[in-house]
Amino acid sequence: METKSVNPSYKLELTSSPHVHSRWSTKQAMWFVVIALIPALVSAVVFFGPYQLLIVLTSVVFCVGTEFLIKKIRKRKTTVGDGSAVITGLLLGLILPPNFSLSSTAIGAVFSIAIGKEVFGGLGYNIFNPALVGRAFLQAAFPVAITTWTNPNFSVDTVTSATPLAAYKFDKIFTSIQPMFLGNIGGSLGETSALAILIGGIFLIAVGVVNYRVPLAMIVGILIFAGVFWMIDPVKYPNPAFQLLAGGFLFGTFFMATDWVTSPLTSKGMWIFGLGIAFLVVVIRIFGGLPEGVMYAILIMNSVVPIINRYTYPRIFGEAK
Amino acid sequence: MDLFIIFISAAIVNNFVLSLFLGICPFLGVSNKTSSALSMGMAVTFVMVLTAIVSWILYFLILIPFKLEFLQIPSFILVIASLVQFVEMVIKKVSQPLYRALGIFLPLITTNCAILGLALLLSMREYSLIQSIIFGLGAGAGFTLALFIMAGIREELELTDVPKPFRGVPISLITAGLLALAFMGFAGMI
Amino acid sequence: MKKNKSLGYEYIKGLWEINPVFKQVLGMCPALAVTVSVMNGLAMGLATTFVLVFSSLLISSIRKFIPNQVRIAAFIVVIATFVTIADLVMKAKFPELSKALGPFVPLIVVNCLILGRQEAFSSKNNPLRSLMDALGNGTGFLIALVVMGGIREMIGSRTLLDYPILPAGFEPWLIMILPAGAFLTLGLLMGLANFYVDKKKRNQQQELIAKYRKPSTTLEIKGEEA
Amino acid sequence: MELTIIIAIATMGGLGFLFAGGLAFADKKLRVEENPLIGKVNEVLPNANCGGCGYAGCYDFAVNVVDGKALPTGCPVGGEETARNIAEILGVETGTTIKMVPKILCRGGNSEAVKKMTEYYGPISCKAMALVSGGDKLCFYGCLGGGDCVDACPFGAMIMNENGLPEVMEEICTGCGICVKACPRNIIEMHPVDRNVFVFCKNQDDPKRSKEVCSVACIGCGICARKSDGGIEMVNNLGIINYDKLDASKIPFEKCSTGAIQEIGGRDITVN
Amino acid sequence: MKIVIHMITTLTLIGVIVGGLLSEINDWASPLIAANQKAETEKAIFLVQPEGKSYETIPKTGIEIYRVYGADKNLVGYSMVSVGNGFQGKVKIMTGLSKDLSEINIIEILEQVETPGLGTKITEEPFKDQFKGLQTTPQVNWVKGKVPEQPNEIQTITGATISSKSVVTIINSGLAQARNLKERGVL
Amino acid sequence: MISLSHSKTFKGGVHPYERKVLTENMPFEFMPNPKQIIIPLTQHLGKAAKPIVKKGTEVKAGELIAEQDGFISSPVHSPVSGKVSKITVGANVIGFPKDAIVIESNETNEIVFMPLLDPEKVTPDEIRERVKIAGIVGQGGAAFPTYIKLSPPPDKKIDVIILNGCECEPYLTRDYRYMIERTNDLIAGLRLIMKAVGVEKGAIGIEDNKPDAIIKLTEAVKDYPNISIEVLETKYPQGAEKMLIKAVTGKEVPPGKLPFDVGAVIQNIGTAIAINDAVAKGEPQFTAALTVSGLGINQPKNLIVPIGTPLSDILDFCGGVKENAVKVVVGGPMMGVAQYDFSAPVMKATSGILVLTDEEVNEHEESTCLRCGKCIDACPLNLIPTKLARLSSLEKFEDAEQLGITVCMECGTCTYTCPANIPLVQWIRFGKQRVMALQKERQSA
Repeated sequence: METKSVNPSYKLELTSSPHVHSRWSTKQAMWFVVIALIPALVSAVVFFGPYQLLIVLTSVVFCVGTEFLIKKIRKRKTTVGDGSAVITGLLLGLILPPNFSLSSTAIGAVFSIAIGKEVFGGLGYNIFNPALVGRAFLQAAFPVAITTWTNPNFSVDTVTSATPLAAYKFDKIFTSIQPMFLGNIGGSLGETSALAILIGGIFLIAVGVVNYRVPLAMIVGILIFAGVFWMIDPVKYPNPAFQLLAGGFLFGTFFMATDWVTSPLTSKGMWIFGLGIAFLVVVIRIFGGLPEGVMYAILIMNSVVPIINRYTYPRIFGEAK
Repeated sequence: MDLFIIFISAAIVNNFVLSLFLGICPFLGVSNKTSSALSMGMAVTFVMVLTAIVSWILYFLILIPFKLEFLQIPSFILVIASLVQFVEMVIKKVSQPLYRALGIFLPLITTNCAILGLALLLSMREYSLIQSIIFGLGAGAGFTLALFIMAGIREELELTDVPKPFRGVPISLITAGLLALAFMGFAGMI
Repeated sequence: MKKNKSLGYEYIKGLWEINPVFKQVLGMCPALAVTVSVMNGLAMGLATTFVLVFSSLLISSIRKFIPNQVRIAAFIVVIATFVTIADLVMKAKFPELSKALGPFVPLIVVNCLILGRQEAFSSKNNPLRSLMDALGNGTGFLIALVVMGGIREMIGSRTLLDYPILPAGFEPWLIMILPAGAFLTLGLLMGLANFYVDKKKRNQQQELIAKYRKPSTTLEIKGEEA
Repeated sequence: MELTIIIAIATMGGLGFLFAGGLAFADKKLRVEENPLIGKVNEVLPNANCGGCGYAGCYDFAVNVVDGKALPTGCPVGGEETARNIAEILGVETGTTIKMVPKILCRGGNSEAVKKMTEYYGPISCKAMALVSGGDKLCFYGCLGGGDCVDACPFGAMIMNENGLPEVMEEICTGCGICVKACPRNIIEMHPVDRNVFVFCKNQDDPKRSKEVCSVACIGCGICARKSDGGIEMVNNLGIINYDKLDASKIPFEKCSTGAIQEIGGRDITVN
Repeated sequence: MKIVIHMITTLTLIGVIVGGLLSEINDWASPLIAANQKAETEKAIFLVQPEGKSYETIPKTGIEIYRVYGADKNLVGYSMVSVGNGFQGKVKIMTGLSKDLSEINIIEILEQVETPGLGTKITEEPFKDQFKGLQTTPQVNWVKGKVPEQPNEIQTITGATISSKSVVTIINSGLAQARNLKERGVL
Repeated sequence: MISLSHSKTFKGGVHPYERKVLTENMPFEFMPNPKQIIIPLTQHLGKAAKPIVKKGTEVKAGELIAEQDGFISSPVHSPVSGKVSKITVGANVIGFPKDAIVIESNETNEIVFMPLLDPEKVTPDEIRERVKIAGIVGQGGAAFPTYIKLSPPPDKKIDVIILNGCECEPYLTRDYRYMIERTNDLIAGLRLIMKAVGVEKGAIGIEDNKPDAIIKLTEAVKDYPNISIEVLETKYPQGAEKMLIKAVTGKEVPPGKLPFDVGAVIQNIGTAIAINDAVAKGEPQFTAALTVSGLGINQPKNLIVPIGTPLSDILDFCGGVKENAVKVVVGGPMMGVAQYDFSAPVMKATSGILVLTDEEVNEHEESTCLRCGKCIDACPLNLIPTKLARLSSLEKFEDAEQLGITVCMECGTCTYTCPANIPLVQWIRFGKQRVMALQKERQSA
């Protein structure tokens, strides 16, 4: 057949429909998250000194290195470019205590990527949030080092160096709200400044990387659950605002629980997920042996995500309600 | 309150599977479908409660008065085995659908160390009959919970690209490890 | 089925080829629970081997007299007896170990490894073969437990058989002696074992391919060879 | 102490008695008829009832294997040997005792089949390629070259060769037939291992088009059918062999212009 | 029917043999086990009362408490077992008390299931030694992160605050019971 | 006068780059008859038509050359006058070769019309009969024989006829041009359909990105109070049957059911015009109106061509393909079929030919699913595309069936929106095929 109209110098493509695609790409979303983490990183340096950059750097380098190495061993295409390992490294670094030892950081980073992610098949297949897996591993392996806190640079209190939650748990001391909002308190590198986290978090929601449902559910949840206890006994139990700002809750809210891979797919599921985390956080903080429970709460809810998904599939169009 | 603590302790804090390592075989085996995990969990819980009652009676009303503590293991296992067999027969007679849902898991339960572990623990801890029942219920609930979560994850893992040497049992073990890590959050809650 | 195997093989196969823990995935509970140290692993392995060997011996001797329907019940009772003996002996002679192993000595009864070997082997083979098989499987189990215990003790407590072997500068990973560490260690070990086996298999496969592969251009297949 | 012994004996004896009685009762009342294959498969299983396969015990696994719901390789305890035994039991199911092996009935590899003027982009998998206008090759009946069968083989008995066609290593093959199901073009068929005459093509196009799409296609000329005394029939421009009537000596292999029909292990016909 | 009889006899026979066999072995083992247990308790009693040479069980107390006598049969103090909840489960402590219950001699952790490497530090010397000669009035107290100043204070273990606190709580509750018994004149 | 806010719509969907501007303002052009016409016997859903001509038969334009064969089938007419040169297997725009009649056209171009019917006096039965013998099939893409849609089962009460003027596929402007250029024929066609089905109410759904058409149609239906113009939000796939019904009537068509079941009949704009032509002008369906567009073609156009015209002729007529073209698609960019053989002919339901460049395709590298949930948010049918695709690719058909894979209409929304660029639709299509085969097997068993 005569087809002068079709250029014969190269082969046209034969693909399945649809033939056009949106501009969104995984890579782009990943780098947005990296950008959103910058305020938290800055707050870490401001409050705890420049050494903290080394911790984060170590974490990032080892995360990326591990990912690269494992893909090499598995003879798969390297996926370092998509930025996910960088994010894991950043997140892990930012939830470690200030002046944490670099060698332990490296161990945690390797564990995060190797066991938290790659052993499940790599990006997109992991069940648990890799950074939290790394943190939980470090918590279990080096429980003393990881609960040794340093005072922030502008601290008025020179004696105690505990986090507000530990101060509450063991000594029944409440920290006031204002330093907690700015970040002038003891705690993990990136977790102390609510302000910096909010800037990053709102940016993520604004550009559409993060769905608002999970953060909203978590915040609403903690206010409700903490509020109930607070109303029962305001002396014994901390108020909701304290619960919201203390520890890693906000950081977990915006950067950990919203991780695409390990959070539910469906909107109903996202609400259940967020509320579940908030509930577990309150329960662990109040009844548990540990002062902080955000990490465990998110990990536990991560583990039930498949089940949440399963039972919250949306009603298929046209099916009886 | 005491009973509540026994229940929570057995179900979550000192979960049979994740911190006491009892019932690992069925945990690894029957956790590949949520439906069968739930059925298995229910069957185990049922048998656990029955075992708690029967072994309590056997231990505290027969073995101890007659100073036969040394017969604990063989008599417990025989009782459990016949109990399971009996339950299987009853279910089969009473309801075929129930048998298809629960009954087929019963042969597995005989060799499930969680059941015998339960019987041994309750005699060791000298629980009362009521406490034993609650303990059995809690242990069963904890087992079901772990199995159900694991099944959910494994259904998901079916769809993933786990490195070949890690497929199957190794990845299940690693997942269980991470699950145990996550459940450490409940430590100290008793 | 395969009666032509030598007695030595019946022993050797248990060590690696059908290693109870790594290959058959049996007896996981004790493998995870008691392996916080080499000593515990050793004790548990020995106790299990003891029960396995004697029950295999006994069951293969009386296998002809047991009706099929009560086979399993009879096996369990026999096993339970030997477990009780082991338990009593341990309590009487090694109270410390017995305490460390807790309820896991009685739980040998429900170790599927033991019942599994009876079903799969002893009830079909003569006592001598069964003995070798049981010894092999017991040793394989023992090896697995000691390896697990060794790794966990070394990294988790910096010691081996209570002697510090890693430098004091090494901060022990407490996770290794926690439940989570047990799962992770076993999972990783099994993964590595599979990796090694896969590699070996791949090489064999390559050889097979090289051996049986026909020249692709002519597609001449000699079907009669098989 | 005397008393203790007596009570001990009585207790254990009693328990044994009760248990045996119950079992005997169950055995009498609740026996069910079953597929004999299930028993056979159950016999080669380790019977540890560990649940490692994900089914409720070995017997349940056997039931599911026979039903085709579980793979023969599903038993982690038994390992490869058990898998082989099961596969062999299932293979025998078809009634013959001769080993069955899969035959790839297409020889249109990269160098024989004519390619389309477009290039397929998308998942490299036969089942996905078949949906997008049938992949890269012009022939709508031949091998797609995506290697689904190779991936499906649980025993590693298949490989893709340099020409983009799968090959079966019959010595490793267990005859489980999984590859047959994996092929969306149905070009893989199970045949007894001693069968050696095949039409290596499934193309049903008219002669002109078949010539256009592939240099080794059966063009439907019918020469073989006319000489074969009913051993070969022409259906939709394609020679179909009726193995009951086939007499290989009557087939004029050298007359087949594309070499689509061949006797393997016999004359070596190389087609350019 | 024959098979049924066969089944029943086989299993009954096995049961009978097993029963007999086990009771024989038990005859041999049970005294040894009892002796082991006794030795263990004795060891602990004297461990917390180093001067003790003999002891006697005090009946009808509701708790496990022993009078310990010295070389010349004089009362040197009490050895008390108290049980309570730790971080993860039961903790069982043997406490050596002075005659007037005002001072702790030595403590020994008999049983515990605390977090290995962390909570288990309560069984280690640095922690236990803090209790040597500790005043019990008004009760034992703990401080966190600083050196104890009062004679009735001990310092908690870093990272295992709850386990440390539990030990103190358990000892205090034991003490309270012991004091109560003393008042009633049972001791 | 016409408010474009408060546009009706459905949940989900996407907004692909439209690029309708390329051809929006180009009136239909008639393309001269090509030398050779290839008429596939399967131009519609259902059984192939049975040829009634042989090699060498002389035919005139409008003459029946293949008759309906079976209930779901449709006759085929020759679009040109000429001589049948062969009946053969030929390439096809739907991707797989089908039987076709090849006609060498001559210069005479004689047309045989059917007897005219008076639109005002014609009876419903007469309309249906005419639609049937004129070989009219749905223009929406699936090409379902129209006469069947006009004969709903008697137990189903039909409330409304909806004309689908959404044209939600990017690039395509055929329906838009129809609405602008043949407004009155369109309304007449709609009234004929209403008459045939016996329905009082008619509606025309139009996306709010076509204000000209909305104004023009509103003007035209002034005299018919029973016909309403429904302005809908511009969103893909607004023109899908189920979505359109949801947007216009608020009713949801249950899975496995047809629009009949919720009292609606949907017809395409082109179909309405074809019905009008068949009744009022006596013209069987032998031409196709289509949009030739895309950044890869030199002269984008709206064309009216005889069915059976090879793609290559059309591409040549539009000035040929540019150097940077990467694929040629027949249909819209979301649901169309990529072509591998340009001798494939235009069919009755062909709505467009697109020549796409890399810039438009915007394909990036495939990566693994991150479960971001964008496909779920976008899926108009509330399915879980990522899971369905994964299940299909791993051949877990039973699970996929449970999750409703057969409900999927392959609109392509999920693949379009996927940041990981996973070919979701392709996998789902595979799974759907297998699941349907399984269901059939089960039914027969």
